[in-house]
Amino acid sequence: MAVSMALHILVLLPFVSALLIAAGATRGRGFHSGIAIAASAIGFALVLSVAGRVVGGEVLAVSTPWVPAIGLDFSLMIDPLGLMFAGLILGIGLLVAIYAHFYLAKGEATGRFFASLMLFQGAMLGIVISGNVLLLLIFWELTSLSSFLLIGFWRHSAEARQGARMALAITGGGGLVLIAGMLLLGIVAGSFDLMTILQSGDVIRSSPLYPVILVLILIGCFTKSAQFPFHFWLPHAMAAPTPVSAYLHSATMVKAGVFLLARLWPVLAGTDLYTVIVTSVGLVTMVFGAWVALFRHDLKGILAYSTISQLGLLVMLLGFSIEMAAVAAVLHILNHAAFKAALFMSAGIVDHETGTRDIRRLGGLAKVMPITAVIATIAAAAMAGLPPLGGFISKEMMLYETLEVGLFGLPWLVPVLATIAAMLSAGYSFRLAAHLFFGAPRDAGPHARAHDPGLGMWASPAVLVVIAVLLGLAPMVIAGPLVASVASAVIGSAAPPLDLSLWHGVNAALMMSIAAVLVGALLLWRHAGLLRRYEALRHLDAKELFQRGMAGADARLRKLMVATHRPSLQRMLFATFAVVLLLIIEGASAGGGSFTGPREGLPASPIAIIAWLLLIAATGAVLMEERQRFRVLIYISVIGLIIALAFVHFSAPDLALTQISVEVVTILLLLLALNLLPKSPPILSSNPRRLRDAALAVAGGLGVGGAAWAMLTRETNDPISAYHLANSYSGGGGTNVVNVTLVDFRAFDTLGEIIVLGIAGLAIFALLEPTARGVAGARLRKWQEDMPHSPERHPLMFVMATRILLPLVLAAGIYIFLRGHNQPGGGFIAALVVAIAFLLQYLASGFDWTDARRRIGEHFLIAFGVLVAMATGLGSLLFGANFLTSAFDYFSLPLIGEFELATALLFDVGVFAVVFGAVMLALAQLSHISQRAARAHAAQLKAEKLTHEEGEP
Amino acid sequence: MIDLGILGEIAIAAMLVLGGGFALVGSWGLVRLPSLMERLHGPTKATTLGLGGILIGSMLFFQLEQGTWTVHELLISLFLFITAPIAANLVAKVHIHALRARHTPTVPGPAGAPPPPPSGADWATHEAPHPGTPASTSEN
Amino acid sequence: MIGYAVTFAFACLALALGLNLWRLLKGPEVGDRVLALDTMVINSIAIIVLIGVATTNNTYFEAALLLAMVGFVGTVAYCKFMLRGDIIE
Amino acid sequence: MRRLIPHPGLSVLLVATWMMMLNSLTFGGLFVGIIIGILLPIFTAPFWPGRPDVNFRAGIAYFVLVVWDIIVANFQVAAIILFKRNRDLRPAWLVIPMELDTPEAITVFAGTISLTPGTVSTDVSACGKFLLVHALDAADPDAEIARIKARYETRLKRVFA
Amino acid sequence: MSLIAHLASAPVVIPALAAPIALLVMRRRHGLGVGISLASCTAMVVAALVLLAASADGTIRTYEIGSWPAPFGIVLVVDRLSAIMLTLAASLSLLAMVHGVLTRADRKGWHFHPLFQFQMLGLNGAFLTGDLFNLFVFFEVLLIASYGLMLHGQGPARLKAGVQYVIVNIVGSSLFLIALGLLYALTGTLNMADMGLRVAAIGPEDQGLLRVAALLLVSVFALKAALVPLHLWLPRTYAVSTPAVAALFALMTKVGVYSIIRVVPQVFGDNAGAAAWAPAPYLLPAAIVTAVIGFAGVFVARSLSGQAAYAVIGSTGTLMIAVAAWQVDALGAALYYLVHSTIAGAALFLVADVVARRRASFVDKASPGPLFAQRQTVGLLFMAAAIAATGLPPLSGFIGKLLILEAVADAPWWGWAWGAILATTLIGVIGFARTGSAIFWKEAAPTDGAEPSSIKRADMIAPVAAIALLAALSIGAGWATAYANAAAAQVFDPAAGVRAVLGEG
Amino acid sequence: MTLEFLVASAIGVLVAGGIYMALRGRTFQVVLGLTLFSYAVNLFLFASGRLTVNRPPIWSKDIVEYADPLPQALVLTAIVITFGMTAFAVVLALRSFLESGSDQVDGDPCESGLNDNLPSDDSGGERP
Ligand code: NA
Ligand code: NA
Repeated sequence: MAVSMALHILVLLPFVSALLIAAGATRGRGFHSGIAIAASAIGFALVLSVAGRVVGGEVLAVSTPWVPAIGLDFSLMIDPLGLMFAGLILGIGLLVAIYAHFYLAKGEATGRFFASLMLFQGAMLGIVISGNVLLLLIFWELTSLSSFLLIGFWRHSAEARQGARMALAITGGGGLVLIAGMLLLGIVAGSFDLMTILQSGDVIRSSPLYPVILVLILIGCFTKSAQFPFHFWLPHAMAAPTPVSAYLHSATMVKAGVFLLARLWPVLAGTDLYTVIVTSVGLVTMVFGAWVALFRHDLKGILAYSTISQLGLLVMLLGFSIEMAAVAAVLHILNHAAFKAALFMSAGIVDHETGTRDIRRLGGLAKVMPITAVIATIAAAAMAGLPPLGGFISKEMMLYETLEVGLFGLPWLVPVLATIAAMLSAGYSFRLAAHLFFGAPRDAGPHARAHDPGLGMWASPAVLVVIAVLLGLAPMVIAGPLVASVASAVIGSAAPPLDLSLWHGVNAALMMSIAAVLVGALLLWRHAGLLRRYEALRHLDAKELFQRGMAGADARLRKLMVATHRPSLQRMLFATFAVVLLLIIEGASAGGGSFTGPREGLPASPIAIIAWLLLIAATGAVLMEERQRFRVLIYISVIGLIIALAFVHFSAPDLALTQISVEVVTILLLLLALNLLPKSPPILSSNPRRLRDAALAVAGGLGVGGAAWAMLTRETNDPISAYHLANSYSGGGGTNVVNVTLVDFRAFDTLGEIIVLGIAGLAIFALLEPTARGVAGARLRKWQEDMPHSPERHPLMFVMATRILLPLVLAAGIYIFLRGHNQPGGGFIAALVVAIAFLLQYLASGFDWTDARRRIGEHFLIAFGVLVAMATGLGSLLFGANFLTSAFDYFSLPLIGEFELATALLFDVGVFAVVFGAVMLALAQLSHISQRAARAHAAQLKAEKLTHEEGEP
Repeated sequence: MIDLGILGEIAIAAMLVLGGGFALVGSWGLVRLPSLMERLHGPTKATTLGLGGILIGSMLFFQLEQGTWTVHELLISLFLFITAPIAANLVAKVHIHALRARHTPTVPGPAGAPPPPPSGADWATHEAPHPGTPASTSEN
Repeated sequence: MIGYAVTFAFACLALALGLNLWRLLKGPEVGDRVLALDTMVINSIAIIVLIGVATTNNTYFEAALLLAMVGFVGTVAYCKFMLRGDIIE
Repeated sequence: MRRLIPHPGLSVLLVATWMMMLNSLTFGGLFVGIIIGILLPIFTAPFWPGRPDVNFRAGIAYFVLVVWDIIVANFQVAAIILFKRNRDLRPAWLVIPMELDTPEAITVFAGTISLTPGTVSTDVSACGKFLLVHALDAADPDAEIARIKARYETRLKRVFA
Repeated sequence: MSLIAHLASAPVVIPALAAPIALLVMRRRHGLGVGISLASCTAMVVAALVLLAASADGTIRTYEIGSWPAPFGIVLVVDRLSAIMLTLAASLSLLAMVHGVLTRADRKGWHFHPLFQFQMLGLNGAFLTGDLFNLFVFFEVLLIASYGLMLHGQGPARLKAGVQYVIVNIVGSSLFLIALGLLYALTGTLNMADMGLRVAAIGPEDQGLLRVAALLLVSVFALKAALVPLHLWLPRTYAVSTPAVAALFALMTKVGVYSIIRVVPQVFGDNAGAAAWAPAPYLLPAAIVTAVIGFAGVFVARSLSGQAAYAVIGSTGTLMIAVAAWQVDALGAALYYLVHSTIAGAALFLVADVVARRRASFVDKASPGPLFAQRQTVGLLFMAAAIAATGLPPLSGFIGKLLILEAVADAPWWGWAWGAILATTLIGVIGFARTGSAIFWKEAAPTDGAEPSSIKRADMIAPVAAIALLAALSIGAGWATAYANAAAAQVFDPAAGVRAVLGEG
Repeated sequence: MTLEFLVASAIGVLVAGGIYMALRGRTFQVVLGLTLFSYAVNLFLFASGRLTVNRPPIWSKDIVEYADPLPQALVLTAIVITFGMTAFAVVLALRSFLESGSDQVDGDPCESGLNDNLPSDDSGGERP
């Protein structure tokens, strides 16, 4: 098989099988476990098939470019280190899958379980065979995510949910820190290719960023490998089903950190900083974990803390920056994987059979479950470092290496603490075996129906125990070449000569080992007393701390967020105005230049000054009487009128026309709305707030007014409108340049503008149509008129006047529409004028009367108008011109004379239709609701009157 | 350009002065007359004539000065003829309605409150017009 | 002479607007304010026409016409609001 | 014919209005104006139910009279505003009994009263038979009522025959 | 002129026709209207893809509306950046539309389809136009349509939030006009390319005014982009909107970001005197705070839609960190992440809806409720969406974040940026893990028994498709990042734009 | 006194009034504030073409100087759009009032999109 294919299959197989399992999630347990077992087996076989070549020194690699922009390649690489881990992941994965098949009850969501398990397997495999550190990061984060699912598998249990979240928070967070470290590493090395990085050790260690890189990467490793003080997630991950623990905490998840430390050993190790940090963290973790493990009662708790301790050991070894220590680490990785997986599985069996994992309730199980007892006892012995098991060899190597290392200038520190840790670990191992299987049963209950499980369940731990034994008895045969080649891969050069055996003669390490075992036995003997003393102490529970910290952070953050994110429009607007104001100030002061420009001003006539006074006074009146809403509307009308006059004065007749007509419609609209709103609401703002707002308002006014002044006193800068003036008549066929701009030069703007209006109409309709129902309907029904109204709906003179005004104003509308291209006017203004004519009818004769006499629906008008405008625009495509290109020509008819026809006029028809439709739709809907409100009110009064009369006699 | 005779010029100037004057008087009336009903007379009339004067002045001006007939001004007058009485009517209605409803700033002017019509019916502002009468423009 | 007349008329109208403003702010009745606004509109029509005369330009007449046509709609609406609350019923 | 030209007076007014807006006398303009004069009343006919019979000649005469009255009376009001002290004013409410019986006629009557200075039509009675008028300065209200009835209502009865 | 030459106008023409036609036919035949709407979205996707492919070689296509030459008329400009945005908008519209139709959300009120098409018109127009005032107009089109859509279905929460949303945006639009006025007054032009040329000639006495204009304009865009402290309008608005609409809204803040990317290098680039890169110093801190606030919101929000809304803010912050570097590779990273985060935000809103539809009165609140239909699948979907939103592997967010981290590494402030991006990722992860475990893992006895009857799986189509898009974006990241980088390079070469728009002369 | 000063100061006053009103607590006031603000904005945009008296941009063979037509066209568009927006805002304000019975612009402090209608000690629905 080609290497590339093998590698791709290797990494994809777990993912594909996860998908298959998920797809068949509703099928039986056998289906799920079958796929998982088969996939693991195939993967393991693949690893075995390449093992020879790899151990022989060949590095299998394949690379496909993925995201060249960041140097992320899909590179896979198997060297001895990767090989060993891949073998562990798949081999133990296989055993765990078999075990899990029997362990999980029939009713459990085995589909979900095995899918997650395979996902996790794939992610782990990805980590160990990635040839690109960015790719490695991807798999790294995937292990956090998939372990989240696995730990939280029993989701009904709060322990499981919290454990899963905590693991995710710590390992995921560590992963994020790792990202930073790895990115810096790659940037310094100039590549994210693993091989290149591994060869850039000198560059990296001499980089000023090295300490940063180191710390960041170490945090990533330490969190994953549950090193102190990030260890606390691991015991809580024990809420997972036991197969998960067996898998995650023996050979995989927690080993990822160790793997990465080993992987980057050639690059990062060897500096004092590295040695100090890694060694001390490992050492502390080792001692601490072992100490706590001694006093746990939950089987899995003991194993969890023992795992922490053993991982500390590994980390410490790697931290020594000594080649032989690295070799010891490699060997211990194998040992630990074997005995720890076996122990977890045994614990699972005990739990499964007795229904409890509390060691205080168990004991003497060897009689009822002999097979399990044998397996677990051997595994525990390996963990204790007893000969002739593999654990003894690696532990002794470890103790030997400690003698080489001085920490903080104290040569005795490491050996002494390491020996203490070894004593403690011997102690908890002994206790585990002894209290579980030997002595008298302490609690009859769990003991009653306990017996050995079927072969399916004990086979897996048995295989592991056999390996653990063989690793002690024939280490060189079983693991020699592998360890040697792995060690050289870790070290980055040829490994020192390897001599793995139980007996190295009498030396300090042997003495330390013996001491460890003896003290371990002593600890077992005096355990009860020690336990009492231990429990008398107050212990800082990291989980508690974490959760309290989390809850505190949550509460504080929440308070802060809720306080700052109150949905207050006043705040939103204040923030907006304030930001803009500050930016204006900054821009004006930082930009420099003059405030007043050189342009000569136009003298103001007395009437202009009076008009200005009117505007200022009306604005002031609006502010002074803001709560008198009706009056305020009148003042607003004055402002609108003055602005219309200003447009007339400043040569903008089209604008004046627009302003006048829009003003009227706006006032109608506001009056319609005001009728249903409270007319003079109570004061809401406090005086300081008013002052603050006023200050901001004044500043804003000064800012914008100042900008206007600066702008007005400057000369123009060759505006493009010169072209419009020059081409309006010749190119656009109209003399009213503003209108030609609207319907021709910038017809696209106008298209958008009418669409805005059309949408406004539609949206208003959508908003108001359901108003009669629901809460609003009820409120409308309850709506009370707040002043006595005149009973006369349709004043005679007014009604009669509108009858003649309608045709007259319509004629004016047609006139304004037709002349727009050449004189002030056009579709928009005409539409408003016509709309006003009809609105006048509504005002005078009421909604029903008028509406019954109208012929075209507003929705149709809006759609029609947009379509006409679009059709006009698209029509030009038929003539090979661009969208919205206009054409015009002059025609002559007898009697009538010469006249112009322009497509722009057709476009203006569209404008007319949309604007008319939208205005009518908006106002008709709004007036309709008032009418309905009034009717509902009348109906209610009538009903009340009826009940009143009924109550009378 | 047509030679502008002095008479024409005088006529134009007279109309403009007259118009301006009337507009001012109308607005002065708005300020100084004692109550809303009296004030209503000023603008509705004096101002219309004021505007009328200016309109005629303008028409003459464009005719004599520019040689172009403009009749737009007549159109403006036409609309004002229709709209001014309506506006006055409605403002007056608001007044008598407010008087009857005792809305606070509203007080009867020197003429007092309006007397009721001699027939049994009240004014339309206070009583909905009876169906079938010319005053009723019912919805159907 | 016409120039003086125009200036005089402008001055009158300016003064008139000022008087309207006074009534607008003073009230006291709502009707007074509406009336003041209505008068302002009419004076504004006169001003627009005068601007036309003063600048010898009749482009602005449409503005005056429009104001005459629709200006009173506001007045009417305000009155209807005071009379009936619901301006379109 | 009635459906084709529902309001002949309106049609004429529209054509005139159109020509005034065009501000020029061309055949083309007149042609369009006539089209508008015919089409718009048809289109807006639903909004003007009922068709008052109008004597146009009397109408024009009435119109001229009113315009004249407006001009003359404007001076009177101006004089009152400028020279009469508030305490000398004799404002009064006039309740005018009407013989007019179409809404169009009443409206024109009331409008005339408002346009001619010194008087403002304030309200119509609910029965449609009385007009409430406010007079700015009426020392003798009854005489004023009689004058108004004689001068305008009599003529209007002829217009809306 | 061949039809392909008119293609640049297709993204505006298609919805502008579809909307009124749908409006006309909807009244009688709802199904036909839906068909038109879906067809329009599909056609927009096709048109956008064609433009995307056509722009790949670096051609800048211009289209002079009305055949008036730039800068005098309005010109549409299709470069790689526009093509990316158009494609994103069209794809998202299809997702949102499909979801809206499948969940029958389109029937919960009036005029969903016309409003939706008009919304697309606004978006596409904004991405296409080369004219600053025209940009304003399309902003208004997309805003008013968004008001309508946001209020679709109504209810008190939507109405209250709607008032604030509408008013804040009206203020924003007014400020936009002030900025436009200043710029026209100073430069005499509205065409962006032309304006970019003309700012160079502005004299020293006018520099202050120019700088004011630049800052004002960008602050308006920042308001649309919801950069802190101009973000307050967003959370509630998005959280309460109809999910299909909210999914489309995920793009709305990106319009603000797009405008900043479009306008700053082109108009306020190197030769803009005192206005050169004027907003730059403020964008970075704002972006960092925005990212932090956004993900803090994700952390504390107690409903999926609330989290989604804050995630939109957070992602904008992350994105703007990259933009604020004003370098080609950072902008390339930003564009890739922009596409990703938009789809991810949409996916979150859609998943929130899928959840809410199944949990009766518990809706998408992060409180345990009774078991609900297809919990397993929905849970997976949520996890995928959360992974996408936080930027974890294997979805494209991770690549996007790696791109950003690497691109800003040589900026002096890289530490702040990295810290913010990585820390917010963690905060987001924890936040989503909490709500997810409460909703999908924890159970509570049903209290009101109002379990929605038979919810079909059809409503998962759109979110699944969104996730699939993200997976594709992840797998095709090589190609996508190359395109994004090329687009960024084009943005930083305004001269090429000027040549294309104003001709060689 | 120049017209430029009158216009600039009028813009300033309208802006100040608009901001102040927009910061009040009721929808109707806010809408009126926006109206004032948009008057100012329209004037501002118009002023970007500078002030020109008596030169309307109606093209004629023998006239050389005109007011700048472009800002006028822009303002026209802006007025229309503002009208649409204002209309919508007014209707929405009314609709919201009818639905909730309050015309306050500020939402309930409990609706910040954070959905804290759940007890605040419940960390994400999960209790230790
Ligand atoms: Na137009
Ligand atoms: Na054109």
